[in-house]
Amino acid sequence: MIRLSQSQRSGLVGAALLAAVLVVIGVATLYFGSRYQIRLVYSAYVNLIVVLGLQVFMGNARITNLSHSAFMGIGAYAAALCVTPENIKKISLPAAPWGLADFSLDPVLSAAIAIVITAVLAFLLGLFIVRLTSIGATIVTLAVLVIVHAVFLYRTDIFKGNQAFFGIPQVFDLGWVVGIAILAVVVCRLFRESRWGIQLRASADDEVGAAAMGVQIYKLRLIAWVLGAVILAVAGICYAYFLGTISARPFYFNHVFLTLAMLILGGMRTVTGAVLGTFLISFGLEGVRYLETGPVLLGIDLPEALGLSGIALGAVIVLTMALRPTGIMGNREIETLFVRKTF
Amino acid sequence: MEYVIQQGLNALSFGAEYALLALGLAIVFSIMGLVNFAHGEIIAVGGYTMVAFAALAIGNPVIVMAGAVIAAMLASLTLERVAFRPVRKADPTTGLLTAFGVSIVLQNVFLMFVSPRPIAVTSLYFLDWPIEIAGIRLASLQVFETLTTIVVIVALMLFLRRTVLGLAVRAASLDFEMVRLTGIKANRVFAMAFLISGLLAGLACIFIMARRGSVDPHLGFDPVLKAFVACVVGGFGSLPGAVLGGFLLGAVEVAMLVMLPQSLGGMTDAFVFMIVALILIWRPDGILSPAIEKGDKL
Amino acid sequence: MKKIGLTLAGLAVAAAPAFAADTVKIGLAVPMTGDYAPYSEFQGAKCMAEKINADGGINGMPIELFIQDTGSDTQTAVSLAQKFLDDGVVMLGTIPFSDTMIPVAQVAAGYGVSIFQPQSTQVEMHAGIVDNFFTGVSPDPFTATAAANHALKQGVKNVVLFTSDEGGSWSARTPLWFGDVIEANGGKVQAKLNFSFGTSDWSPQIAEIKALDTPPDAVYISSIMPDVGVLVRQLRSAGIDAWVIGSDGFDDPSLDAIGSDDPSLLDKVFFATLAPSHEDSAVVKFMKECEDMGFEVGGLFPATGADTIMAVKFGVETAGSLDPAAVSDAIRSADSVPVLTVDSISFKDTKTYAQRTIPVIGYKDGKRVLITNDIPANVPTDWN
Amino acid sequence: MTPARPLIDEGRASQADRMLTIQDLHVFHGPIEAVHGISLNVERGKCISLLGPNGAGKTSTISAITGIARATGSIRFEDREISADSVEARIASGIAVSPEGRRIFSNLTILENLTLGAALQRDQAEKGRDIDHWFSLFPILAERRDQAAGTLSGGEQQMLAIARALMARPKILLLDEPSLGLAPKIVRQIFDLIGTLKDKGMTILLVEQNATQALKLADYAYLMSSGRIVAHGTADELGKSDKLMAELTGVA
Repeated sequence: MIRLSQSQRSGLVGAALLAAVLVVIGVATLYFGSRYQIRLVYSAYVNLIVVLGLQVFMGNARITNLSHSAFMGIGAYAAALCVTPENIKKISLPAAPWGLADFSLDPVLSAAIAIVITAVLAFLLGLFIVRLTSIGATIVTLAVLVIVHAVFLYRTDIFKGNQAFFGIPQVFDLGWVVGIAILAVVVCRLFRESRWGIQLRASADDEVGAAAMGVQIYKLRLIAWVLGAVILAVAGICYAYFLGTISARPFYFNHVFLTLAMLILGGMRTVTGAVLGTFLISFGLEGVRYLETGPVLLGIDLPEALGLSGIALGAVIVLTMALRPTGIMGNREIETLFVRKTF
Repeated sequence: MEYVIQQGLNALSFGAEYALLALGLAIVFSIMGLVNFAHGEIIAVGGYTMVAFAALAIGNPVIVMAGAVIAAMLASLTLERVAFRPVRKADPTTGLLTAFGVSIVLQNVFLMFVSPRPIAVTSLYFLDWPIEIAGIRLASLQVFETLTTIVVIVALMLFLRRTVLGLAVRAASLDFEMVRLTGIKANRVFAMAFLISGLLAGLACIFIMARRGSVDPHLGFDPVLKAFVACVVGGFGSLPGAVLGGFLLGAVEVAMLVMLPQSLGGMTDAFVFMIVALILIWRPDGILSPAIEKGDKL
Repeated sequence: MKKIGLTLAGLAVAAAPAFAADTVKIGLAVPMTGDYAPYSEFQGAKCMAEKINADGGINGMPIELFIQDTGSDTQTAVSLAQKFLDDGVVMLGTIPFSDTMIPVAQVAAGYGVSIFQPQSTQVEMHAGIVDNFFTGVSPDPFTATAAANHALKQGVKNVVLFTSDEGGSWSARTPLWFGDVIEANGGKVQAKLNFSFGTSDWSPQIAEIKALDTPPDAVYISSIMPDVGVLVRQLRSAGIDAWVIGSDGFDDPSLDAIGSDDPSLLDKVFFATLAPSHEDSAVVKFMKECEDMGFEVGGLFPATGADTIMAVKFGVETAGSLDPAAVSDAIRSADSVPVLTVDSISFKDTKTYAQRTIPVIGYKDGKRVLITNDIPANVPTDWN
Repeated sequence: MTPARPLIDEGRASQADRMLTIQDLHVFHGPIEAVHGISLNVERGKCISLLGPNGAGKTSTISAITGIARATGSIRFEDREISADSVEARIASGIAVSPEGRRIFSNLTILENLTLGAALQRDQAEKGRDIDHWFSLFPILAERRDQAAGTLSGGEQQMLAIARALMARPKILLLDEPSLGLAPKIVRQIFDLIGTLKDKGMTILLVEQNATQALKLADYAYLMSSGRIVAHGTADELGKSDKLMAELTGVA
């Protein structure tokens, strides 16, 4: 029996509570939702995994990352390249180098390879990024985003650029993504409450002090960075395995801002915040999108207001930053809302 | 040889534009640590002001240009009051994210109230005509822009060295609280920085519009992304750094466009950003980073 | 009592169009905001549907349009397409890029529904991945060839090609097909220059052109406004008098604006495009009619939505049913489908893209003129 | 620890002479209360010293007077309640500060530092005369007027910080640890300077750890410890007090 610390136990409780929420939403959608709603909820869960991957690094190391969508893309493309049947790759990637078009693997092995590739790339980049000061690190992540996007765009022989990379077997459904999201929640929560997570958060609050206590900040940041990238790769795989078609476009600025807004709104310091922010924005934007096209509501014919969803998204970011920079949840995890503080 | 001079001058004018934009970012960053990504939308405000003048059939170029610059300055001031004042004391990350939010809001406001499509503005075409000196052909616009950037740098230098408010802006980059302790109103210093930033955005707007001849909601995003990079490379919040970074970026970009083999042509941006990343890894605070030695703050 | 009964009956009649079987449902999950907002066809579709409904609809049934914004996001587009499919649409429209069209088509296939995309010219949709879709236009090799044929007629020999990977095959390969046709007819591709979308200073590329041994007769670029307008002006002010030739991306009202002060700027500009868009073309007339009806249709791309509606109208009338598969079959097997942008299109031999004439548009005194409007015969064949 | 007497020693000075009166001042750093209800008095033309060890709350008190730190309680300056005023307004009303750590603008020249010190002085000629005046008093600064202030030595920086504060022509000068980190010879120079200022009639609130030097100058002194005033009296009274030594050396 492993002895868990107080915070790890409450972390497990919190993860279980969040998992319950995720299961309830997932099951309710599966049984009562239309196919359209199932798709919506699926993409919300994919975004949730992205936001969780973002939270691991941003929330614990408190360094803004803008490259997360790029790692999601790397995971998606790597898996897609492995899993897509040869006959389709022969059509879609006739000029693929290194025999990339001459093999295909099963989805599980492909996903594993994609995760390893993403982790290795993240590790190599992370070696540099974790050593930078906060804003400098952010700029380098921005550079990573631009560079990865340029490679996707430019190596059309491998990635097809802004054209569709199609024919990826559609092996995932909502059940899968709910399960994976729960796993991601548990991993994030356990990391947060682990010795590494606690030390990393302490070092984010007081870098000098933590360093004086012997905390190896660079090492801890690197661990969080790579773990985040792995979760992002999983999100990319979930995206590719459901849609069956990817391109460079979904892994760029628009997606970066959308997921960043989710994390910020909920509160980047907590896993609960990541979950809350994702669902609030995912479902909130659906509502706004409906209003945008000028529907008739309660007998009032509303005017067309294109751009409303963008304004809402931006306003959420600005207002959160102005009124509650730590997001809705602040430093509180879900269990603190239910369990009376006993420590 | 002529070709080299020609491309060198091109690099100079690219750099002038980036320097102009980067200065606008740097002056705000220097006093409040805010990376103002909404700078691009300030430029777009100038562009849409020109559209408004065209719609009102006001074609006098002086009015159009002055109007665009004033609109950009007012927009910048407004943003300071409405969006950035609440995060004045926040860390750079909070400011950066706020600015991203503001940028998204403004782009969509343009989309909602104007149009997602580019709108032609031809009133500034007259600024652009060919000049030929000793076999080297230049666009007058390139000359104007480079000269404007030089004038702006000189004027800014005079302002920052010769006026109390200018001194306060410089001093604020080091120790804002101490500036307040000399009795200078914090709001005035912030307002001045944003006013200058807006002025620089307005001037950049004139050149961007004269060149592109149209405005759309995303007008400013790409140039400001580049200017931001220039700012970082030169050194966060260092005004000479912003200028240096701007010209350096212009040179790198033209060199990449010209020297990369055609088979790698699509990678220009990737190489530019790679160089940026390398510079940051080499010097994490940029080439001319200002000395940060803030006094004890309470 | 009687009065009330009558009123109720009147209400029932008024409410009738809301009943499922009595409307022709078309779902447009289109980019109204985001990166591709300028290319959305929904305004033209709205206007055309309104016109048809005013004339009594299709076989007496009004058209019911489902339009929602995808924000240019693929996942949203697929979700919305799913919603529209469950609502019982007979035809779908979506984001005009293959990364969205393919998954949408895959979802729609289960319902027997097809996609009708009135403006996508990219070739990869026609590689046989999915077959339940139509593009109402001919792919890029056709537009490239039409432009090249006209260029050859003007005596063009030496050409410079601008390419970019950012717009997929449209911006990367269209210039190469143009070059192929030029070289097949004794011309020469002098240089290929790279560019990015959003370029507002072309001087490095222009310096490259100036450094060529012989000045080019033409430059070809498949790009969008305002970049193209900037390129034209900067080429002219650099003293390069070559033809500037392009594709449908030139088809924007803001291109005409660059000639507002000096029409001669546009004298040596022409482009092969989706539809005739000169002064008295059907598209321009349509846009004016729509404006009178209170719809703002801001250019060729938004106007193409009319084609979607007209094709569906044709399909439903011909099939005599609302079964989506039957409607698609009727469109696919017809010798000629009437649309707004050209006289007619046909999918009989091509299955997924429209066989149609390719208009080449040039300028005279700053005004658009239709130069040619034929189906080119010498299209490169290496694209499919 | 003995709590401070809450009321000011009314017998010490008449109401009219009081320039700065602080009553029941609590100062906060975020959620933490650093000063727990102190009261003190600075009379016109006098040099009052606030003594105490590191962390006693002296600098917090100064910050509360200038408005930088969040505080509750009453701060009256020249018979006007200023505790609701902004930092800038308090400075404009005649308070100037030479803060702890000097905080000179090291990226500006010496001349520019002084110019900023007189930011509220509208009259350019007056400003010029003031600068000449202080340069005459600090010849070392005059020599280096166009050098970046960051190149000065610690003692020179301290002189610059004081000169910068004086450029505002304040009614009261708050000096926060002017001798901190300086060599004994320089410390003497600094205290000589403060003495000169006092002789010229400047009202001074001097915060110091260096009690020996400070008491030589001060007309009256307060001793702070852990956010409270634990003793006060004239320099002579306090100088003889055991409490002072105990507080300052930590030996109880």
